[in-house]
Amino acid sequence: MNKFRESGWHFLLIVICLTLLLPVLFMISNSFKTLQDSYHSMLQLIPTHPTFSNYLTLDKQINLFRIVWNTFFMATIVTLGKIITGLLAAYAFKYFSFKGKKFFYFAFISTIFVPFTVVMIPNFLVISKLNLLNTALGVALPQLCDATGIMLFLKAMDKIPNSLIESVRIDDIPSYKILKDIVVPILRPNIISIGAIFFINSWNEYVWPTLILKDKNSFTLPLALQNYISSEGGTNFPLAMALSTIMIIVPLLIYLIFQRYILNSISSSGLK
Amino acid sequence: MNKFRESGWHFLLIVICLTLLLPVLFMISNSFKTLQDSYHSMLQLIPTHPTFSNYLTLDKQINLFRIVWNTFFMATIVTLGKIITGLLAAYAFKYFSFKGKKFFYFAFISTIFVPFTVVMIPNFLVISKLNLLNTALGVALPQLCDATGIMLFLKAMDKIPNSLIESVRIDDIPSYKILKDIVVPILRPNIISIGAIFFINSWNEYVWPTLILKDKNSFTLPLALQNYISSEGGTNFPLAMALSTIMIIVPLLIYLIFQRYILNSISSSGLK
Amino acid sequence: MSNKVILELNDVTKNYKKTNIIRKMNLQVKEGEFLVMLGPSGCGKSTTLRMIAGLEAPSTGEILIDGRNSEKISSFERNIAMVFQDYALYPNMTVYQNLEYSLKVHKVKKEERQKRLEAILETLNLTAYRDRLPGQLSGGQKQRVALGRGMVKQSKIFLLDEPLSNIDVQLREKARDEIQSLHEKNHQTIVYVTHDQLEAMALGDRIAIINDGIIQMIDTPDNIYNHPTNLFVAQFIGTPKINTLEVTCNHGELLFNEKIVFSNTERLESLNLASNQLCLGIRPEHVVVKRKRTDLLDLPAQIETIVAYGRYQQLTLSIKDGQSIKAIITNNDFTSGDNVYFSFAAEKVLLFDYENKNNLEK
Amino acid sequence: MSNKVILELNDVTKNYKKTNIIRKMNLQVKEGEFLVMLGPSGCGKSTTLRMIAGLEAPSTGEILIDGRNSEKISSFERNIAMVFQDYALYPNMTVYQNLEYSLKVHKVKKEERQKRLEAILETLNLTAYRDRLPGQLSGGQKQRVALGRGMVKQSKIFLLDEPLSNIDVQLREKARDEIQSLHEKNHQTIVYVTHDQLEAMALGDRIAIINDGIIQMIDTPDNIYNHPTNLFVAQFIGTPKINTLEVTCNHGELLFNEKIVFSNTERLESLNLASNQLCLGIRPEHVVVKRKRTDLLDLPAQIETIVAYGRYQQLTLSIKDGQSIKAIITNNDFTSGDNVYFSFAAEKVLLFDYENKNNLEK
Repeated sequence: MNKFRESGWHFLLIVICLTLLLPVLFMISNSFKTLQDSYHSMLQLIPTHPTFSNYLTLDKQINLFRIVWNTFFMATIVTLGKIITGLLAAYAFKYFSFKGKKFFYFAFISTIFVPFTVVMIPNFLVISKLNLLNTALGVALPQLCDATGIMLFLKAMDKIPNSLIESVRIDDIPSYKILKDIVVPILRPNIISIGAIFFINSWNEYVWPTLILKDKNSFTLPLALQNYISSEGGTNFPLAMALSTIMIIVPLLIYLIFQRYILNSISSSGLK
Repeated sequence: MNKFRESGWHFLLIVICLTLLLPVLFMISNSFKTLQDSYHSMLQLIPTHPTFSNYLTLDKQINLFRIVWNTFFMATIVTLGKIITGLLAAYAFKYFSFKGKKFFYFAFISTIFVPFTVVMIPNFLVISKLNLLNTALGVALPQLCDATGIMLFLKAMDKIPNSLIESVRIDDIPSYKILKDIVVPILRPNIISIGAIFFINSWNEYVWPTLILKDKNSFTLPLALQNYISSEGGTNFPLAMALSTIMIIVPLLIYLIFQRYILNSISSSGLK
Repeated sequence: MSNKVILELNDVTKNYKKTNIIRKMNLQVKEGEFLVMLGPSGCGKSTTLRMIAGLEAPSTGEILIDGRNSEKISSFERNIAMVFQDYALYPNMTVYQNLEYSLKVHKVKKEERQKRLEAILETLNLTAYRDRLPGQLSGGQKQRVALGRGMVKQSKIFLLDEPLSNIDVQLREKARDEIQSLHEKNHQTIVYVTHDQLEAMALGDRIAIINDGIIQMIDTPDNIYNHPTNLFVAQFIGTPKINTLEVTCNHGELLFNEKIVFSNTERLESLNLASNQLCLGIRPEHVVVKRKRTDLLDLPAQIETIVAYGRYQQLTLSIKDGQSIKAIITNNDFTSGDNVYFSFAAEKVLLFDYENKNNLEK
Repeated sequence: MSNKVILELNDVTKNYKKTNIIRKMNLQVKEGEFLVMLGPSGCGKSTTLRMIAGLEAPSTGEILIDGRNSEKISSFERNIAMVFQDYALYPNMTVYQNLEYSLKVHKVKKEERQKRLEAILETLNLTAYRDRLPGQLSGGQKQRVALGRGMVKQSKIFLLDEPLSNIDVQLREKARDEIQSLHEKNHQTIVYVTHDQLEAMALGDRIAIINDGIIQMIDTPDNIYNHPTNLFVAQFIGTPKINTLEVTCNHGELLFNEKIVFSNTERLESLNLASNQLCLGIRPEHVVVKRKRTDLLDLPAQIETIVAYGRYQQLTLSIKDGQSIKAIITNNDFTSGDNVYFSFAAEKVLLFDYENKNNLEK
């Protein structure tokens, strides 16, 4: 390849990469600045007077542990729900034949394209009638099943050769055993990576929990953060950045731990 | 298969399906109810006194055409930006070899797991310094490039056999011609379906536009809807449902038009 | 091989939507027989196998296993083992677990399981690999595990779907010998699907040649090669392909390009000819090539190409009108471009109907 | 074939990370030559082809095309055409556009393009398909389009990577003949990679047998079959495999199981033997099988299996100690289980070194 062209690509890539990562670095940097420093030199990457005080203030002002636990609990229920319902439905779509299968699948997939803003209100009414306002369960309930999960698991099942399932059928193995002993172990890396994405999405969710969680004790991290930005935190930018940094830790950990699975099974298949 | 088991599956599927679709039907139904009817029998599917008046009221209260145009314009820019940058980056990752390729890809993918809430504030500051508040361009700018697009296009490029690209290279065809004449035409269905998803997501976007668009004339549909729910619309539930119905039309149309591509290239590969 | 029929297909058809995959299939397999189904891709041989396995139901007709309609018995009672083309081993289980799984699910006692498995691992030379995962095995080893999984069930009928196609060419000969010796030892009934004629001839007690969803011929390898029922069978078996010439029958002689190529009044008159046109088939090894004309039936030709395959040489002879015929000889002293004479070994000549291509003497 | 060397590999090696794919490759191809590279999967033959095409760079050594180092010229100047295993046709373009594309990009004038394309479509019998998309073509047609794409460029060197492996077995013979007649007509230099020995013998002027990243032998098909340089080559060429026996040399005689199987003092004494142990190789068709003992060298054996392949029969003879040898005969009057005698056609016996397996007489 032409040397000049190659270095052109290089340059372009570095620029794009920095543009993408800059906000994160910027955020971490500001969380260690004093209020004054942040105000005067917000765009400076290395703090002039690095301080840990923002994190301490934060812990005094809100029940940090409680909020992290709420977020974690809610995200875990949603993730488990989506994995279980998604696997079961995908298995049915893939290996059973029943009337109207195509129609049902079509109907399921359609729901991906229904904006959340639209189903938000009916869902809110249901949750409030079930007396689940201000609970993690209330947040989780309408999300225990979604078409994206079905779609992703169905896609993942493509890698199980048909002959494998046919072979088990000739041996007269019951369906639940096929699922448990053959399908789930083979899909393990996919389940982990899809689960990680579900968890992180749920962890970061903002709009829907705002509707359900009004009591400060039931807040999740994004809600607490929003509160810091809009009212109490007011102009205290470093405090908001400290909370942001805390919020980013769990997704980052999950990504790093399961990186191998995530990159392998979802994204990097085309890379060599 | 056991007849009993089969009908069990059937029943389960119908229930799941209805649960998923019910909110939408419920929404459409309420948009044709009078305020009184909606109040008294919200859960009734067929309106007792069907009326079109909610839609007319809506058109009087807000600049409906302007808002639809804003949403459409913003979603179009975002979609085009993501497709172009995604294709270029994916092409580079797939077919060029350069130093640090794996690292760059890793860095790109990591950004998927950075919660939006976290980059929201820095992005807002940049847009405001660029004087792009209250403009569709301001909403679109930070979204013109994202790692999901790169990932999806990279995945789609898997279906182009390596030998095809090697064959063109032996013929000494320049890279931009390979992209234009070979890669893009082959990926056409994928570009359409990925583009449709980008468009619909952008169309439905809520949190980020709230920050940028404060002037009512620059509003997009989800913002207008939110306003109807929280303040002006107040308790006028049918009005909100009418706006929701309008908001759902474009995504639904796009889904129906490109259904063949969307189902084929993204989701139904496992179905038979 | 006993005389008891263990598997029977009666007027079986199979349609997918509006396509007839299997048009009409009648077949009887005897206990202990090794039956090979041979045909080009898309001929319906795999579909037939899948119907026997119970993976698909026939559209009409019935499949009897041990005299019972297979649709009325569960797959457990049917007791059929199938080896898939890709072996279909459970990638998450070791060799031992692969063999054990079905027994475990069907609650065979642990001691019994162990006893059976040890014996099978021994027979198949797999004892050393018992704790390996399928991903760590070679193609031949995987195939043996797949065979073993069938043996564990002590099935009466073994179905094999192109089991050698995923094995390296160099090792196929050995794997084929293993299947054969296993059959000779255990005398299971085997239905074996392949598209490879050499494999079919090497293994089958009988071969069913399938095309277009119909059994074209079912017989021993020898009869299929020497007495094919129609031109399709004659062309499908044998490399290079059988030579075919369009000839005219005239007073007990066959004329090609107005020259006599075959003369046998008795044989030709015994045929019930509808017209005087017919197809003559002659295998390349039955074409005699010589330098000098020694017989009235010898015809002139020129050697176009000579390909040396080591054990034999293949000549392409160009005759009139751009047509050419192939000949196989074992001691070549010709060179390309030579003018030669050729004739046909008369007793090996096959005669086919001009219209329906059936063998006129079958 | 001229005497001009058009392609030359000098001490070429290729490493991926720490694996040696090509250990050392020296090769000269003459203008107009049809060279076949034959070897088992993973032997490095495809890598060699890809290096010649410029898709990969050699780790050390140089590739000369027309006397110029290929790394120093652009792929346009290199002027090489390659036909890929999967044909690599552009799925979004018609046959005509596929052929035209490269010319169009390189700004060949429209009239010139049309003239060339019409001629090529004619030669390849593709005129009727010019407006079809690749998806609407059969395997054989796709292969012809791929060939055409190479011809359009008027390349000096044609590289073909297993071009027949995606064609139905039944049609492969015909496609092979087409490649051959195209070569005879146009006299391009062809480097052809395959793993199929029959294909190699049918097509190649010379065959390079590759194993383990080294050319084991490069010669005409005939010499490779009859005078292999080592046991690998002897075993790789010929079906069924050559029989090998471990024998002891003793006073001008070779002993197998303490019985004389070969006697030729002159030939054996001319060898430079390091030890008195060696390997005897004899092809199955050179094993003579008879009912009665007529010669001192005849040894007893029992017929284990007989497989009738139509044109010939393959016998497996069990001799002492569980060993067996294979014989090919053309007129079988034996039955399985018969006690027979066998001997070797003495002039066909090959002798290999016991240690390094090289042919002792090459």
